[in-house]
Amino acid sequence: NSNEVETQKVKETGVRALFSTLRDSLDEHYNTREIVIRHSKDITFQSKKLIYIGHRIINSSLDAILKEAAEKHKEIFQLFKDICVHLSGVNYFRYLRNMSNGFQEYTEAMAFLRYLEHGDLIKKDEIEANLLDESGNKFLQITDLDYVLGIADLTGELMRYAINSVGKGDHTRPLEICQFLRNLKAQFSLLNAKPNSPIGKKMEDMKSNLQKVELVCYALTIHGSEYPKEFYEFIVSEHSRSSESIYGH
Amino acid sequence: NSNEVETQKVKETGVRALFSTLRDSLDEHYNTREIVIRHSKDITFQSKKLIYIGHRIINSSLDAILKEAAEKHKEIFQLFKDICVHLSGVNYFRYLRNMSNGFQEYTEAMAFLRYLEHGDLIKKDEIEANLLDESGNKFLQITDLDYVLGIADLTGELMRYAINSVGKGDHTRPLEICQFLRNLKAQFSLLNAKPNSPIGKKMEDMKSNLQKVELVCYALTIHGSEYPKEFYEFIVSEHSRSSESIYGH
Amino acid sequence: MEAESNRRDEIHQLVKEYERICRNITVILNGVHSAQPGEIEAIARKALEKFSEVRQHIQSLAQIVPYQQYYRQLNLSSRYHDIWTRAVQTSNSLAAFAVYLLEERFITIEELQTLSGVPVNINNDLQEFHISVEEFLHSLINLTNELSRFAINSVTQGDYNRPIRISKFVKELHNGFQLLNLKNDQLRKRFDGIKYNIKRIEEVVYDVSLRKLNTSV
Amino acid sequence: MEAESNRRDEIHQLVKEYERICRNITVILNGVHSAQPGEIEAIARKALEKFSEVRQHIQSLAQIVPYQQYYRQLNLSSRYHDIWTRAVQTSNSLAAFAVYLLEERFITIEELQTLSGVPVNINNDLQEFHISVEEFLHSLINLTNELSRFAINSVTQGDYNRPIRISKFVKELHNGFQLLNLKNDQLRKRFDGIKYNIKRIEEVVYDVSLRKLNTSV
Amino acid sequence: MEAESNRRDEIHQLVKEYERICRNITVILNGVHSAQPGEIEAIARKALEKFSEVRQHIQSLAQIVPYQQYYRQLNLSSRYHDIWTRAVQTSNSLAAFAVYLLEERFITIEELQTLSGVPVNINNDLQEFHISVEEFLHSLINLTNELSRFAINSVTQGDYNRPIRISKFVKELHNGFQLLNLKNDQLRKRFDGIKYNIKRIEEVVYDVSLRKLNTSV
Amino acid sequence: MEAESNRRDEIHQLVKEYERICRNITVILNGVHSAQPGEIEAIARKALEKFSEVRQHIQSLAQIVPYQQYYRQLNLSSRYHDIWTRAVQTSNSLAAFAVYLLEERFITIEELQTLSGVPVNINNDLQEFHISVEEFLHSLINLTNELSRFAINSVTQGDYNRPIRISKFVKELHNGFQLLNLKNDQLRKRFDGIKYNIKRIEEVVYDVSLRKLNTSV
Amino acid sequence: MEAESNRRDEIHQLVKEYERICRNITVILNGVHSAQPGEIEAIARKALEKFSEVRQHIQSLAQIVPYQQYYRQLNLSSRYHDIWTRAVQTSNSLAAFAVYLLEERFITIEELQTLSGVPVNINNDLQEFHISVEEFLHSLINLTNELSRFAINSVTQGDYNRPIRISKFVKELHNGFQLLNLKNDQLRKRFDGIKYNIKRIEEVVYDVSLRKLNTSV
Amino acid sequence: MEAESNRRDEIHQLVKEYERICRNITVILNGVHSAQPGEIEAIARKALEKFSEVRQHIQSLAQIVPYQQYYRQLNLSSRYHDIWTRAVQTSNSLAAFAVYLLEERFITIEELQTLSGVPVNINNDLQEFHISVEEFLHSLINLTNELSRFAINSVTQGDYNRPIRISKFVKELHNGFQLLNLKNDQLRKRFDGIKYNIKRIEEVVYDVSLRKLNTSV
Ligand SMILES: [Mn+2]
Ligand SMILES: [Mn+2]
Repeated sequence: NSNEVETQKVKETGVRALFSTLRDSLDEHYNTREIVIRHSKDITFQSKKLIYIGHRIINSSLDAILKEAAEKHKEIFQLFKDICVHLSGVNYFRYLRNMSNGFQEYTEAMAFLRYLEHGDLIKKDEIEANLLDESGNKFLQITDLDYVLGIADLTGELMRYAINSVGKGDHTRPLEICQFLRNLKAQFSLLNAKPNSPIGKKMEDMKSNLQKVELVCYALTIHGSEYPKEFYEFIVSEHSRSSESIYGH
Repeated sequence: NSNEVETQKVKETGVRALFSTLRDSLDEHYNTREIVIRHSKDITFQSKKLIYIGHRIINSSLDAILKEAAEKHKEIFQLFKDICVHLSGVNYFRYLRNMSNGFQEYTEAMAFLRYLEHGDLIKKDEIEANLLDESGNKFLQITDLDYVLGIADLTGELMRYAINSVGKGDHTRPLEICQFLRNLKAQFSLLNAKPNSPIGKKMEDMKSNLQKVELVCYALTIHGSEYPKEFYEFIVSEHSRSSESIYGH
Repeated sequence: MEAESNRRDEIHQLVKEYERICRNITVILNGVHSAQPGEIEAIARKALEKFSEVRQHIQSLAQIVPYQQYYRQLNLSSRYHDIWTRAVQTSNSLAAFAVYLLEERFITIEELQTLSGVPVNINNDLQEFHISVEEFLHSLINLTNELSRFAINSVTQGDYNRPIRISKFVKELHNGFQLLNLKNDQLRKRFDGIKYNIKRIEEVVYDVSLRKLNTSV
Repeated sequence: MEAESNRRDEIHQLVKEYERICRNITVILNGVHSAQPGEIEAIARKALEKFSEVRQHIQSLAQIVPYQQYYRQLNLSSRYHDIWTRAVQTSNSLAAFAVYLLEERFITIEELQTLSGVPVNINNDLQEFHISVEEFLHSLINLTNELSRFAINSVTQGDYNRPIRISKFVKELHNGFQLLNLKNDQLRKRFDGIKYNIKRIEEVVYDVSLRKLNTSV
Repeated sequence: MEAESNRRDEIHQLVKEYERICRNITVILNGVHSAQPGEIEAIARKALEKFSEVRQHIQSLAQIVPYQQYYRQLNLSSRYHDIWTRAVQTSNSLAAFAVYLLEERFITIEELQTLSGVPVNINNDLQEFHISVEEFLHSLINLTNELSRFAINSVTQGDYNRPIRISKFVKELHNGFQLLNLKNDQLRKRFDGIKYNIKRIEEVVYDVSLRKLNTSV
Repeated sequence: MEAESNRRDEIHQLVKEYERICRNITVILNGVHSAQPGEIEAIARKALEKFSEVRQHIQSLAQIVPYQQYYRQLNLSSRYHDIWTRAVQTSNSLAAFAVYLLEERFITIEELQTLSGVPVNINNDLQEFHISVEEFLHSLINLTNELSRFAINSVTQGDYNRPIRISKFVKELHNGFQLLNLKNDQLRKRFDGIKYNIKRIEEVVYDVSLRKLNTSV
Repeated sequence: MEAESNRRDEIHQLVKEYERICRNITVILNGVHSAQPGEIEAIARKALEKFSEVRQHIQSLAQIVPYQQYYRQLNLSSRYHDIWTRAVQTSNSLAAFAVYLLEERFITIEELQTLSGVPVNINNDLQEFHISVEEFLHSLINLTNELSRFAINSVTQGDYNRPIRISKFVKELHNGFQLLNLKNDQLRKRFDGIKYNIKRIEEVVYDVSLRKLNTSV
Repeated sequence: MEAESNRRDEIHQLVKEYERICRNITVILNGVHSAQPGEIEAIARKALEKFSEVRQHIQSLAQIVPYQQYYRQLNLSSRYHDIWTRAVQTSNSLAAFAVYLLEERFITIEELQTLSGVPVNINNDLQEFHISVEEFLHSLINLTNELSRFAINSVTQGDYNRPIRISKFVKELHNGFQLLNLKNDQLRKRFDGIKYNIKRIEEVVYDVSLRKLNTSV
């Protein structure tokens, strides 16, 4: 209609037909890209929420958290299902770039929950196993790169977890996390990433996260040196109990 | 003396001896680099003068120019001779980076003079043939890269030469230069340089130099279309003669 | 990973060859800038013949790119597609220029497909190797660069009517672009280049008309 | 040109291998951060043994770099030397750290030459493959990074006296650097990093001394 | 926050439509560059008619921009206003060009307000959707670009007197700009463009006068 | 345009004066870090008295900022508001600290309004000069910095019970912040600073408790 | 520091006024491009009269710049001198153009000093406010721009002999510049602009000569 | 121009020597961080003696800098002054630290002038070589860095009372800075560093007081 009117203004040559065709093609492509970007943003946002849920481990039971996470995961699952029709065939790679952030944050979230539950590193196919259709087939794949970058970001969350643990008087958790991060860093270092590559840049963040956790462990040792550990833990838990009672949670 | 006094302040360990050695080594290296940079700057400066001499072709005879250029070349030759002791062996490549501008500008100058004399492209070994010691051996080599970059800059000088020729009413010179630049550009394009490489970047300049010469040829055609060429040349030479007479050159 | 790395090396090797052919065709077509009007057609034909080699290389390329992985991301900054897109744009531009020189009209999508040996992804549904719509548009923009240069050199060669025909042609192209809803920044940015080329060509037409050098307006 | 291109590929391949060995040694030496005081020596010895492989690779490298072309410029932004300098700095740092762990002293130039199998270019007169003075200095700066981390982790492992010894060592190193007339911006810039590391280590020593955790000051 | 995000999407959608209409009017007005002198008026009228659609879109836009949030900063790099300012400048330029073509005079602020359906913020006191003074000035600068092109093409079309009238008009515009205290900003930079256009138009007048092609100076 | 430029100069001048007064109050309040417990109240009172000058300057400022142009963008990188926001945050922080020192409770919005002489834009509906909610929140974050410092210095001054009261207070503040849906990056980032301050203050409380220096937990 | 800040504001204010006067003179002198030959003298006189205002402003400026601090660096990117150099160059150019129009000769340094009311720093020894030699040279370059435009417009106005006189004048200027050892990049770069202007004026001379429009070569 | 180039080389050479002397004094003063309380005075005296060499070098420098060209811009990015300002700041800091170590008070401007052999430009009226007020302020900020480090190392050396004295001293310095109207520049930015140093020193005092290690508060 309005497009038809306007195309009449173009002189009647092959150009008009040619460009009308090109316009429709371009519009469709832009539109699909837009949808993918939106879904990726939504998945990123919801995955961040999943991570927030995980961090409540400080004040909640693991069971309660996993239950809440499973609810939130349903929403994310639906987002993946909705977008996968636009990512079929050649379009998977064509629009993957626009989906990449979503995959990475999802990886980070799933890896964090896995660490809370089992204390180990989630594998890529274990993440993908959450993305099965009715017939039990994987409907989306995460690229190796997105998996690795997501795991690199996990170290930031573990650093935060270690610091929060200290606040609760938990001395062993930071040491565990410290060792886990050291192993993770060793594995990453064997990936042979160039310093300016995406992984290379993330490795700088990982290094700094590990150093922060090492500083936490150091501080625990230094402070723990002046009095018995049990006494310290008692004070801490007393203190948190009394401040909790004020706000009733 | 003063160094000895100061080193006593460092406690008597291996460190003192170690760092004294390192200091002397570093100082020597910095010093050599400084000398090479100075010579490269001087050679660049003198080569630019050689190019200025070449541009006087508009008002002078070729013979007079070549004679003056030969005088100037003696100075440049001496600079090359002076620096070559610092560029022997491994040091040739170690400090080449600091010498590179000098080699390029020298190439540009020699190539420009050659074009003025013979209207063709100078070869790399023809340039190096100017750098022979007493026993007739080449004492310095120009790298392929410096040669190619110097030649790329030549196109800028030829563009200027074409424009100056028009001012003198010379119609055939710009057309000759235009064809020479087209051939040069075709040869460069076969070098297969990446767009972001040094040569790739220079190719953009070459393109724009060619386009300027093409515009000169175009303008000559357009203006020449309104009156006979001979008449135009007469007016131009009259005009230049009258303005020359005022300033007596 | 090793298989992928080998495939990538192979693709790079093929694209290098492909670019070499493009440079050869470029050298042939550059001839028109110093050619007499009567020689243009022969140059265009010679260039079009060379497209059998282009076709052959694109098809070899198409065969080694794994099915549906045309846009596969190799790392954060490059995709398979990035390796050859420049070369594809170049050969499209050359094809469009050659067709223009021969018949002074736009290349059709069918012609481009025949010359390149691969389809244009008009319906966004092709799974195999293809020319994307963006690549096609980029090569039309490249074409206007070449035509503005050609308008100038035609005058030098004494062909005073050609710039007028080129001007009309490039304005049509420009009006066609106005039908598009451009979003992609790169494309939109380069689109401004068409306007600049139109102005340059109009100035040539002006110089010719002012002096009444052309045979009829 | 083809010969050069092949040689460059070969060098890249060797450097890749060389870096792999360095990463292996890094993983070994990283062990000290979670080791008991008594295990340090064994870790250092194990790392030093691995240097036979480093030596072997540097020497292979030295053989394919053409005579006197150590600094040969390959294109405007890189030289032969640029391909491996990072790896050489890394292996130098690892050697210096291992020697420190074993005997708590500086590596000598002779030791570094023995471990790496190539000479250090002290007199600026070496024509063959060598370690440059800048590379050696860069690795001493790297060493202070590693030592500041080690001071912190030693405390976590209950070794309260080590930070005090590290502090003294790094201060000596710093005074040594003051003898140099640094010009190269990169080196001068990184030199400020030593000061930062000294401060960090001094804070560790402070924490330990304040609580009288060390056995004797 | 979600409401804001939706509103922004809606604004983007409307601006897209608005830009499409501007492109339509551009295609119509581009016709003057290859039109006979007698056809100009009809083209201008046709373009002005299209402004009913412009008006309609700007007004829809004005309704969804929240009251007083015209310049509200959405994030570090963009404001509501940034989404549509380019389109507003374009449609202003088109209006000014159409009015010029019809009556060879400046568009008045009242006319611009009528054609666009929103007020110009002359007194810096408008709270609702408006055209800013800067936007108005930018479109006058755009107009001189278009006129320098039109002067050239008029000669091509054999209308030798028009460049003389355009020259006078653009000089008046330039003198008007001299009354403003422009800060060292985007506007001042573009203002230099007017000078360039004046020189270009003067050269056209020169070419015509020299050859005595015009009917009277 | 000229009027605007003059106004901006005037605003800069006033803000400069305003900042000078803030620095005076800072010097006064800094006194608490080396004061005996009994001197705190007098210091707080003296600081609060100085707020008559703050009030006077903010109000002068409020009078020259044109109505409804509080957030007016002056050029690409700055707005009227940017000129004084830093000073406003500083004086808010000082007010909140003084009130805390006097009565160990939060400053109320009413008190802040009285001390500053301008309203806080709680309902997002103020057209005139105001303190924004973000500015208020920033100053509460600044307050925790000051309090963590104060907790440490109280111990130095032998007041072992104060850190416990500060700890309780800052935790309440933290819990308050958790009720907000922070989006603004700057605010969220600085919010992490509160956590750090809480941790630091808690450590002080532990240190004191463990040594049984306080009179009752 | 406060005094300095106030002084800078005052200088900015004065320069703004100064620029306004320059724009007024520009509008007057622009008149010559569309004037009849007989009107030129009157325009030049009118422009020169306006220089009493220029003089007055430069002298006010000279009085507030502190003694010997003409080139004082205010911060990393600007100096006192940078605030007004553009305006000084503009008014110098206008003076040179007006003098040329009146008597077809160069402005002398004495005339410029009289018109501007401040000395030119010929011997590099002035401590007080002055016009630098570079500023004087820049305005001569600006003059050639104006003259190349004037040559073209003279033909439009039917004054066919003027371009020949202008050509001679500009060539003298060019020869004068060749006596200088220019090093300053900015000046040297702009010097190339003279060459372009000479070429353009020569073309006008040719155009006129070829058509025998001039009364005598 | 050649003369200028030679002079610049000479200046660079002198500054190099000057920096070497500064590094020597740095090595001497660094000794205090691992010295016994009783050794401090001797170290300070030894450092102050070395200032005869500093004086000698600054004066040589002062002699070759041409009169009134102290801030002369040499090219776009550097001025004479930029060559030595870093060294001057360093030697000022060293002087201030040495005087503090000896008498635990601020260096006076007279002392600095005596030690350096050149005047401080207090009244902004010096034409000859001088230390600028900004340079003096920078070195006081550097001093606080050194003192925060010294506070920590004093505890390590068992001198528990010194941090308390340092804390008082640095707070006085901080209050002094509050009297200045710092522009938003390098100095203001670094000023925040003082606050950080105060906090760090207060924490040291806290650690010592908490454990009642000091002899009296
Ligand atoms: Mn994260
Ligand atoms: Mn050149």
